[in-house]
Amino acid sequence: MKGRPDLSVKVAGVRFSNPVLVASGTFGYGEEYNALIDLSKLGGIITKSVTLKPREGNPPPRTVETPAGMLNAIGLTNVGVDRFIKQKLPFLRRLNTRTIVNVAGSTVDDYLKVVKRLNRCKGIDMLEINISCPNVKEGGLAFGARPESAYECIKQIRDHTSYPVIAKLSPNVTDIVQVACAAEEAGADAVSLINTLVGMAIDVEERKPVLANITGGLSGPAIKPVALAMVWKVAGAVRLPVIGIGGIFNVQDALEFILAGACMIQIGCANFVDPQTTVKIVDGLNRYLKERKIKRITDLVGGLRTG
Amino acid sequence: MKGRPDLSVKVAGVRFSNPVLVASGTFGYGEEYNALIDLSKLGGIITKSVTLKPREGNPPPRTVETPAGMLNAIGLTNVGVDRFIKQKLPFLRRLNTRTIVNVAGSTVDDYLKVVKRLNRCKGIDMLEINISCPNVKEGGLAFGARPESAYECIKQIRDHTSYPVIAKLSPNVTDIVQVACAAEEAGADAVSLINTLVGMAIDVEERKPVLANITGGLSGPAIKPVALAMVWKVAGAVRLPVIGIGGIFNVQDALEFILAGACMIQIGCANFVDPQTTVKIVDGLNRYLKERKIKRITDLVGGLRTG
Amino acid sequence: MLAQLSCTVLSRKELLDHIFKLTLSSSHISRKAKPGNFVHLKVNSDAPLLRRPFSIHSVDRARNRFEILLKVVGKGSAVLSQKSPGETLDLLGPIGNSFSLPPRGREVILVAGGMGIAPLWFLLTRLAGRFSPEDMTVFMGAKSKTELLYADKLKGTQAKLIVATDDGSAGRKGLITEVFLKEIKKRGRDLKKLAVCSCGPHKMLKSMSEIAKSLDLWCQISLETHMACGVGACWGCVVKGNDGTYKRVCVDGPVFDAREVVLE
Amino acid sequence: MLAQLSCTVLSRKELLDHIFKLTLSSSHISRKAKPGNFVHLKVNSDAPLLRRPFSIHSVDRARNRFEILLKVVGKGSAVLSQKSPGETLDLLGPIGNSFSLPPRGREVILVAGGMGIAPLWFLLTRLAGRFSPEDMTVFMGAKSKTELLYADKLKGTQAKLIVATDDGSAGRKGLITEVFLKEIKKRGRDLKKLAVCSCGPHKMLKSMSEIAKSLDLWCQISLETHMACGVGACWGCVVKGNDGTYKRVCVDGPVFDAREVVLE
Ligand SMILES: Cc1cc2nc3c(=O)[nH]c(=O)nc-3n(C[C@H](O)[C@H](O)[C@H](O)COP(=O)(O)OP(=O)(O)OC[C@H]3O[C@@H](n4cnc5c(N)ncnc54)[C@H](O)[C@@H]3O)c2cc1C
Ligand SMILES: Cc1cc2nc3c(=O)[nH]c(=O)nc-3n(C[C@H](O)[C@H](O)[C@H](O)COP(=O)(O)OP(=O)(O)OC[C@H]3O[C@@H](n4cnc5c(N)ncnc54)[C@H](O)[C@@H]3O)c2cc1C
Ligand SMILES: Cc1cc2nc3c(=O)[nH]c(=O)nc-3n(C[C@H](O)[C@H](O)[C@H](O)COP(=O)(O)O)c2cc1C
Ligand SMILES: Cc1cc2nc3c(=O)[nH]c(=O)nc-3n(C[C@H](O)[C@H](O)[C@H](O)COP(=O)(O)O)c2cc1C
Ligand code: FES
Ligand code: FES
Repeated sequence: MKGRPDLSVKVAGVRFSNPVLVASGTFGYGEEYNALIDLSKLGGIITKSVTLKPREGNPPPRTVETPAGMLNAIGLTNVGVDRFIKQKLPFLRRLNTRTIVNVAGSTVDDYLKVVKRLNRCKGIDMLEINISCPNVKEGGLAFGARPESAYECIKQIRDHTSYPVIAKLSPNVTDIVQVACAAEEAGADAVSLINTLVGMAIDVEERKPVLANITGGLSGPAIKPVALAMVWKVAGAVRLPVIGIGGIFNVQDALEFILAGACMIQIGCANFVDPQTTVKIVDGLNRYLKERKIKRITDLVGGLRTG
Repeated sequence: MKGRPDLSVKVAGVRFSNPVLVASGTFGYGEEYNALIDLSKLGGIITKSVTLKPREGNPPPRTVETPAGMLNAIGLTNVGVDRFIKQKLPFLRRLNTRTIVNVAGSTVDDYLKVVKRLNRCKGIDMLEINISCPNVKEGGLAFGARPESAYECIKQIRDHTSYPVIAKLSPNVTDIVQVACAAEEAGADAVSLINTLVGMAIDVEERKPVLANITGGLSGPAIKPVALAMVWKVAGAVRLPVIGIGGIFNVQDALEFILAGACMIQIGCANFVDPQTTVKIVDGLNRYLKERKIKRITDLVGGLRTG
Repeated sequence: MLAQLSCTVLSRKELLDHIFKLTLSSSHISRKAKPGNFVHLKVNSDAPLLRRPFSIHSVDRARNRFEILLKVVGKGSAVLSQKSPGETLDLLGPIGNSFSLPPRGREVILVAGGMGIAPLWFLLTRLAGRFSPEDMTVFMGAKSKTELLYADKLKGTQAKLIVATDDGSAGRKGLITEVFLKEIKKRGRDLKKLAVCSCGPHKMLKSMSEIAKSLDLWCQISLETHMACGVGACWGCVVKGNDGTYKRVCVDGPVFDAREVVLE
Repeated sequence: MLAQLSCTVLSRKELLDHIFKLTLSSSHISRKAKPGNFVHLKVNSDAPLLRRPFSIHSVDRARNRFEILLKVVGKGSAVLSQKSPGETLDLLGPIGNSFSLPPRGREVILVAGGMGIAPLWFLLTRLAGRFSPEDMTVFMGAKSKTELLYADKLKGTQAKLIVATDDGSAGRKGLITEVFLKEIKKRGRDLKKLAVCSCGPHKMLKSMSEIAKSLDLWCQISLETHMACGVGACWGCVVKGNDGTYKRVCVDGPVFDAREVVLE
């Protein structure tokens, strides 16, 4: 095959140079990794969740390692939307990559206030609505846990912004397909999944939970099978673009999600283990397509054979 | 401290010499491990799920390893209740350990028929009702997914047997506490959790799901944090004894569950990795109690300090 | 019979690129093992978690040792291949059924694909006393010359040896099953006089099974599947029987009558 | 400054039971590192997954190398302690702020608990030109004599050395913080003339922080927490400031004014 394979994807009218995004909360506001990788190689950066007011977050310890994964209970530490716009967005705007702002709140009104302030900004390509943070009441899990409330939250946001809206779904539900469908009906332009699974670790010597918050959110390779099953189910049930998240550490993992139906993927805690993960996956996808003479990455999306 | 610590626990009037059980489906009918460990050292054996009719199960491949875990889609392969009673129960009866028969079905009537046949047997100490198998329609997840149906299933069984009844709960739900409470109201004597999480793996070369069943149930260390969080939540919400399951591989893991509120624990796929796991955990619990001069294991149950 | 053992690695030899022979010390295995049995090895690292099954390749009762052949195909085999002399391996074994001895008077044919030689070599050593070399033929297939195992050793046994490689770089060119089929057809003999034992990659055994069914051959094949428990408890390793029931490869096999299983 | 590097292990030495010194090759680290900085090491095995932070213990610019001290406390440190010369380690670094140089004219006191000597030794070498040995005191604490690190090396520096062990098996008996407190009180000097830098276990630094607050000491402490990213992105490693805000130990620290953090 001549030339490079086409890794670009278009979601809700926005063109991404490749399908590799970084997951909210694992990449700060981009600048933290600027010294380590060429950020322009990313399909896009999803910011740490932004809330209306600045948040200090939960008391420490906030993280603990578990088998093939980690628990976090950061508690949506962030500078708040105003300082985000002033201090963080300018850096992101200068990058030659897409910027997706992740928004969290404890009431629909909170979300709307954040969204309205973001509406006035330049340099934002999309919003990702976090209705799935398990670690704080304000993280929206209240919304993400039920189709009705997910609908309500997304619908309101949809009505108040012209940004494309991604609904970020929680895996801690009986039927994620229902929530995904609710988001679709509410006018979301895409769904991303999964956020972390609720988990816990105990310090047996101290007889105390390791995390000050008692429970936290599980991420990493441990959750990959769960994420993959959910992505596959949701991709089969909604017409929206599906963005896969959960334990993606290498190109093999990325391909699993793409075959299962994800048109884009997000890299979360793999960034911590190897900051090059995203770049290696982009390279790996290029190589995979080239070797197999596949012209476009989009030709692979949902290409799982289950017959 | 003089003498050995007391590892015995009493659940629903049944005394177990120690809190270490083997999880359904991972230990056959006991005899498979007879050459490898002294079965009388176990607190009890939980059988592979028994259904009304014999079941061949799902086509292979049925298992695949994942990071710190495995997926299985066995599909409740079992000899059916009649052959179970004739061919498998006599062996279990001869053992100097407790026998808990795990029952699965696709309709309440199925469950009842199995239970009624078991009612006539000797050598059964308890029933564990599988309303949580994610791999077959007949595995009861239909019941375990909603509090109402869980209630209905357990209530019917409760009304038709005098065996103590353990309801085995699914983690694939929005709020496992609600299901646990429903089981409690329905008259269950205990709840056990968790069954496996729904997961999936994809063979990227073949572009096919690795499992013929497409999805399977995730078990192993990967799910331990999820299981622990659920055990802790349920133990705080019901008055029933809680039996902890999920990724328990060593005494440390066992203690985490006990501190979180589990009065007994089940060892699942750890048996595959090291058939000695159960025995080592019993020894380890003895040692732990002795070293810390704790007289009874029951003194540790729920001993987590969260203040 | 089945036991959990801690066996010391006595030696480790790289036979070919990525193919190793480990010699392990165990009086139990060396005395109890029969051709076709396997051991279920703990990898003894965090990943992979599950044990890995390997055929018993030879036993030395006098010196309380046995051997396995190990091809590196993934993480588990890679870690195991790096075990050095003095280290111990936790294993379950011997597990499974074994090859039935071919009835006397038959011509014995062993068909090995790649690592399939591992259990067949053990079988061959056991058959040596019972059958004269002229009544034994070994078909040995490999992808190419560089992956051809044991050709020299097999010559030493005086059994007739027919080699085939996919690329023709050694012996005849083609799949070993095709060569085997051509050969037995060519001879035009009464196929009822043959006793075939085979082991190799899944695709090859599928062909063998089809050949055995179509010609109604006395043919035993030793299967490979993913295994969890390895002791018959989990029902994860099954193969479909032609009666529609599933059989556990670990304890109902790994050796099956090629006519009685349905391979996909 | 921050870079991802692949560094070769040049040597590995067991200093005490479970305590190792690794010498790594890196011109970048040796040139850029300041006392207090750390490197975030990939364990390079499946478990643990996350990197592990280790203080830069000394640098040798001329030879493009640096050292870390490593105590085996769990799986990550155990794996890292077994890296042999020739192997490479993937690391991020140098990370974090560094000890501020004490103002001239002060008496410098370093208070090390166990592995706390790791960054303090680096600091000491940098202070040596700036402060005369008689103006420097090192308090070195350990559980017992067998865990006492660097006593000889410290003597060689001519700085005043005060050793304490919990069990009294070497130096004074008691916690190093108690000995430190007694000592500075005893001297009755103007505490404003002191400049204290400390590193050690969490409990010890908590005491140091309390002492510093109650006496309003110029006191810097280098903290340890669990870290995920190590580069300021995840906010997992925080410590509470006395203004009620959380600071990231990895990039806002690891060195903090002992009066300005709240340790639990
Ligand atoms: C009864 C029995 C006897 C065996 N004897 C030998 C032997 O003597 N020598 C030898 O080298 N190997 C033997 N094998 C195969 C060996 O068990 C596998 O190669 C090994 O488990 C692979 O583990 P891994 O972690 O290296 O690879 P994995 O990472 O688990 O797998 C690597 C690749 O191989 C495939 N694979 C893994 N295991 C199997 C399997 N059992 N069947 C088919 N595909 C598989 C995977 O799907 C993957 O594509 C035997 C298997 C069985 C069941
Ligand atoms: C900035 C910084 C500099 C450090 N410098 C050094 C150094 O120079 N030499 C050295 O030996 N160690 C140093 N450490 C500590 C070192 O990072 C940990 O000992 C190591 O990460 C433990 O990993 P593990 O996998 O071996 O243990 P784990 O299995 O992760 O933990 C073992 C035990 O230690 C506890 N633990 C682990 N990490 C920490 C921590 N950071 N703080 C408190 N308790 C912990 C765990 O809770 C557990 O009880 C430093 C830490 C930080 C944050
Ligand atoms: C430390 C940490 C912080 C996170 N913070 C957020 C957040 O602020 N908002 C959000 O939507 N998701 C957050 N997540 C979830 C991730 O975006 C992602 O959904 C999850 O980690 C699963 O992906 P992974 O397994 O690749 O890490 C966080 C995850 C981690 C590990
Ligand atoms: C191979 C396999 C088969 C199983 N079969 C059953 C079953 O028949 N009935 C049931 O209730 N649970 C079954 N389970 C679930 C286990 O009992 C247990 O709940 C689960 O594996 C989690 O525990 P673990 O992580 O310790 O394995 C099975 C699990 C495995 C791995
Ligand atoms: S591997 Fe468990 S039954 Fe065969
Ligand atoms: S470890 Fe991630 S912010 Fe410090």
